Amino acid sequence: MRVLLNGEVHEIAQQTTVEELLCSLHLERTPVAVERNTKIIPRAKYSTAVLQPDDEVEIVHFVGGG
Amino acid sequence: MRVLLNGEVHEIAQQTTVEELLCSLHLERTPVAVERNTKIIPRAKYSTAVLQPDDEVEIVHFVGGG
Amino acid sequence: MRVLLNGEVHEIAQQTTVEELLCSLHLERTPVAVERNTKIIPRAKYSTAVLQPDDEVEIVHFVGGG
Amino acid sequence: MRVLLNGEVHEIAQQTTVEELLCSLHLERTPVAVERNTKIIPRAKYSTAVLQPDDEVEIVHFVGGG
Amino acid sequence: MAEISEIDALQIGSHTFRSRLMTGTGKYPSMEVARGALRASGSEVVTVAVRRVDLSDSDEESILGMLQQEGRIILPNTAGCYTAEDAVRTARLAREILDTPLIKLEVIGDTQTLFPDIPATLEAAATLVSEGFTVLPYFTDDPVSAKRLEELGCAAVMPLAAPIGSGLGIQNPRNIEIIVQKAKVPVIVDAGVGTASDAALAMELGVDGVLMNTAIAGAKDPVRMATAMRLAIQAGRDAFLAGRIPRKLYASASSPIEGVIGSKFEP
Amino acid sequence: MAEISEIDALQIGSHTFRSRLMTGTGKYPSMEVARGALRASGSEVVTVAVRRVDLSDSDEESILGMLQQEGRIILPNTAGCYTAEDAVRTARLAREILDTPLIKLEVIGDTQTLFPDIPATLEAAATLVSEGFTVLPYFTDDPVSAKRLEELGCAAVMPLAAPIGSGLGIQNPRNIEIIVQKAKVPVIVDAGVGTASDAALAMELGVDGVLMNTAIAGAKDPVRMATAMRLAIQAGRDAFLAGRIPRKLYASASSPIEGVIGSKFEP
Amino acid sequence: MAEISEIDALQIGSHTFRSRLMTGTGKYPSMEVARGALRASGSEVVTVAVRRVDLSDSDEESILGMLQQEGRIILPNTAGCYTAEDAVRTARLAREILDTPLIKLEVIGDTQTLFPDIPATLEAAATLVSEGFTVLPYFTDDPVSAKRLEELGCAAVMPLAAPIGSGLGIQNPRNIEIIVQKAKVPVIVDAGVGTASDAALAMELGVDGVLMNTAIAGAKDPVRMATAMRLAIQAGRDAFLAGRIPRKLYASASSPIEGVIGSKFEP
Amino acid sequence: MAEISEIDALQIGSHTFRSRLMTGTGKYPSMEVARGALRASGSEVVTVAVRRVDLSDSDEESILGMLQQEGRIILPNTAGCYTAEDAVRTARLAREILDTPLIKLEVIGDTQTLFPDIPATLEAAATLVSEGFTVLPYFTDDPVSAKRLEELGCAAVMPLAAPIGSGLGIQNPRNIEIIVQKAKVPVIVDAGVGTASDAALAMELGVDGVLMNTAIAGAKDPVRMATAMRLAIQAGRDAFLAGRIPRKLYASASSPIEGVIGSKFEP
Repeated sequence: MRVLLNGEVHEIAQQTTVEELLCSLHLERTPVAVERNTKIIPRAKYSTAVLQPDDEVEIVHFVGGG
Repeated sequence: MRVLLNGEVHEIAQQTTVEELLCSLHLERTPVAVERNTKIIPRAKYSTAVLQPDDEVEIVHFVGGG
Repeated sequence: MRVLLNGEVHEIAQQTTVEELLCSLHLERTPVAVERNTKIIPRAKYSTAVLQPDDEVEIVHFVGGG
Repeated sequence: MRVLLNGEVHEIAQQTTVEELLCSLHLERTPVAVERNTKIIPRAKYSTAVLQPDDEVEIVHFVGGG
Repeated sequence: MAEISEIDALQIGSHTFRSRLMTGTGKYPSMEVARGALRASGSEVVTVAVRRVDLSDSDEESILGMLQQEGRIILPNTAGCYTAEDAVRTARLAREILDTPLIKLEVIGDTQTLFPDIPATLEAAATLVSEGFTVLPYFTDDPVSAKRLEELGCAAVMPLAAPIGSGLGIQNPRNIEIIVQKAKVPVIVDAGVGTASDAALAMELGVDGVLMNTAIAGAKDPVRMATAMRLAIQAGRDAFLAGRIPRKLYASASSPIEGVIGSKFEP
Repeated sequence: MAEISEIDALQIGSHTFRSRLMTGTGKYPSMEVARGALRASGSEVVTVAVRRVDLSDSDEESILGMLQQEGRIILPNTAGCYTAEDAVRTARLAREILDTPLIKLEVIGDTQTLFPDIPATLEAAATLVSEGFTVLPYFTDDPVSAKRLEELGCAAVMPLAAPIGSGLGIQNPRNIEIIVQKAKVPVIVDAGVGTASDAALAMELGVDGVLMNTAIAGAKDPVRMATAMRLAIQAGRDAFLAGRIPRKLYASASSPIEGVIGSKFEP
Repeated sequence: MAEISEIDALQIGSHTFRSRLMTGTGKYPSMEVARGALRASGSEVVTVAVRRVDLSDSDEESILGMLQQEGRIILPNTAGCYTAEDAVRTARLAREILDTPLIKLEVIGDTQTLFPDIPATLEAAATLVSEGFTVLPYFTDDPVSAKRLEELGCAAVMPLAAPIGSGLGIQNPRNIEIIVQKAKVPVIVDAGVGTASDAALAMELGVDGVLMNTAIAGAKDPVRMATAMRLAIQAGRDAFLAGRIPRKLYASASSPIEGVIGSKFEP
Repeated sequence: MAEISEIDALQIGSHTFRSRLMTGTGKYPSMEVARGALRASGSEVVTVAVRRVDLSDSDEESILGMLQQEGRIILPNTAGCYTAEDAVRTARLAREILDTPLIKLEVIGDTQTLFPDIPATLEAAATLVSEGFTVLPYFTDDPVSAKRLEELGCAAVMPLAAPIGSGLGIQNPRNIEIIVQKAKVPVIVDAGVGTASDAALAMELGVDGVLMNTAIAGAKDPVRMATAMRLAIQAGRDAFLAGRIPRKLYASASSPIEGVIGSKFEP
């Protein structure tokens, strides 16, 4: 199924959880935050939150800025 | 009856029109604008607009300012 | 004979007066001032002042400036 | 005899040396410089320099300044 | 002598002006001084405040009468209003008095600085534009607010130079410059000018006009200061149009370098 | 309209001037532009340099002729001189050409800044005064030198605003202010003005006049800039005489605080 | 030598800081230079932006890791947001990453000036305060907006000195001064500082701190400039607390006037 | 932490200094405050005046003793002298007291401004150099005089920032900049600094040091102000060496423009 991940279309398996997505991106240990359809998914729900087709997912972190 | 005229309590006759009020104040030929209860009373209605008890009336004109 | 005129060597006839020099330069009617060996030659003496070999002559006028 | 000392008239004994003057002023150990009639008297000559009547003597030191 | 600047007109709403100086009418020692200063200033647009008629004094001199005698365009203002609602009410009353769509919008945010309340100014501007007013809003020197006011349909934008009546002159010329560069409507500096060079400097930044009151009315000689301001506005405008020389750290001789006496011939 | 400022004359030596703007004649693109700018400036005193006649070009246009046609007072200068001796020689030559005692004294100390050589300027001034010249010396903005030049008998003192031709404007207004406060002869700012507001500001500091060249001649439109400068000088003078309002950190309302609609009666 | 200023702490929200210099982390040529500059600056509060993870580059160096190694307080910001909604979303994401209530709120109104959108900033500030954030809002130097942000519950207010990255320094010191006089929360100048004297001047106006990024990161030698800024902030703070001498037009001798040689006795 | 600036030494005559702050010793409320401020300032070169011993008070506290205890280099000055002759006499006396060739030369031209007499300063400088003094002359900010003093053999040149004791700060930064660009000897700003940012600004213009007295001694808390000045001088020097960012009218984002949430993929 398709999701919009950080503004780009990605193909992922049905029933993928946020945790699985982060693992597949090697981000499981990186300090990030995840938003689905403009709502934050708290860290505690990564293992249970299942992505749906056409979800708009944002995965963000801190970068240098002023 | 009592009305609030430019912030002060005035005693006027029942059924006083705006025109009559202006005449009594010698303002019939002065360029002013009149507001009753925050609504403007157009010049054309001065002769027909009858004041009610406790009306809040503002009579304003131009003064020097910057 | 040679004179230094406005910083350049000029060949002129012996016994040339300032007046003759100015005429030869078509400056007889131009408002100028003349200096010989750092001393001013007044206008009244143009006809009698005879130039000598190696005189340093300056002929100046007004130009635009600030 | 009279000398002018730092702008003021002082009465001192004939044949007074600079050294004696400084001692009498309790300045023998203070870092000062001495000028007589606008000429400096070097430290080495304090014991031999004899003041004359009407000498103008300046005794200066360092003070706070900017 | 004919002023070159007289053919360079300012357009605001449906009005065309030769003078780029707008003046206030407050704080004058007398009506006659106000009239003299007005004449000396050459100002065509004159702002007035809306206030309650003083019912205890029926012989109040009429500023409006004087201004109409002098043939000036009246620009009512909403000075003294601290909310969008009061400013809108005041603007409507002003229109009722004179049947003019012109309004200088002020929504004040603070009694000590008399700086504007930006969100309330935007709100009132939107309402007044929708009601057909020709809105000239007073605001800070913020380029973003300038653009918002323009987008809302204001006929001009009026950034302040400094606090009203402070006489400090242009405190942030670069902000004014940025506002000018980005604006599609006239930019009128409003408030804070103290003396003639301040007015000239404002015009040199490219603004379309300057509105002032205290600088003239509060001067020791208001009529003479009005003359000064008229001249300064024209001077600044002409200098802006004439294109000034660039600034340089070092000198550049204005007299020729060659031909000085005593110099030797160098072939 | 009659200018109030027209009755406020400037006295230098035996001359009386209505205009407080003095102009140079260098760097103009053509004689006609120079003439147009001169007319627009209203300048009565015009400075010229003394240079060798170009013997290879007998058709040189005569600046002197144009200035005399226009009826201006000629103020010869010693621009380009680097020693007191050269400046004195040049002054004498200038007097010989025109039989005028007026001389703008410049003794330059450095080719890059064109700042004056102060001791040489003092020396030349002393000599020229003793020879009967009416000396107007160009110098830095140093109050002590100003006083020395005045004591030597100079007819006016001419502090620079900034390097000649730099267009930087008044770099040190406080020095100019001090010079004005202590001077008994006219103070003319000479050099460094860039635009109209600079000229107005100089006048507001209380100086008696401003002399400029590059700011006008080097502008994109010299004639218009000359108009701007004429107006700015008058504006600054009028503002100085009118007495500006004091500067304040906070605001002061120009419209009445009382009588705003909606306010309640407070007995 | 022990710094006198080390006992003069800055309190923001629940945090207490010895350093009054806050720094950004953008635009450094390398992580190592960023680290060196951070150490040299002595900054305890460091701001970072929130951006999408670059999914094509899993080896991105982690700014967060470096900052945590260095033991700094992280101040996430909402740079790049143009609406209140985006800013609020970004703030929530930042809190989710680090579990910190601190947020430097920026709602930008224009891409060229990067000046804030004032109404949107006020709206976002209200929302974030209600959600328990410790809000430090970036805004213009407008005293009225400063007061509104304070009333909304912001932990500090952060007026700009000049456009972000412009290096122009304090464009309107009087507005900053007014904000300081009226504020009950800390005032941190944010954006526009160019060099050390700008930072010192800001502190002398009485602000509680300065936040900067480009002035350090963009210098030829960022580490040395970070040292300069650390010293300048302390210098400005100490000068503010020490109470400067008043400004005077004329001189006042620093050496005694009496006792000069050669002077005569005057009874 | 080690200061980067500590390895950047100042050479004057045969002396090498780590500190670029020179201080005066006048106007302190007490010797103990003077000592505390001296320590806080880190100043290595300290100037003192030459005055008559007060013959009526044999218990005068000795400033020299304190300075020698603190291990400072003494720089005698000729403050209070109004002629070249008096300045030369005073310099010789100073050398006699301490056997030091160092002399801060002041020849004052005016009691109100305390500005120097330029010709007399040049004359005295020539004499003192010929007698083997290491001459540091106080003068105006005139680039031509600076060059003359250097050519006469002065070990440094000391332009004023503003009148002595005025606290006005650098009145003409461009003149100072020009002096620095053209000088081959150290340039020390002397007089007129008011607060820390003034000192930092001077150093950022590239001068080699700053000498001050009243700014410290006259502050409400002289010791704290001395600390501020020490830090400011270092800050300004480091900023100068670090190479500041250029000034720009518009903004330049310090956070990345890309990767903001919500933005769409644009192929």
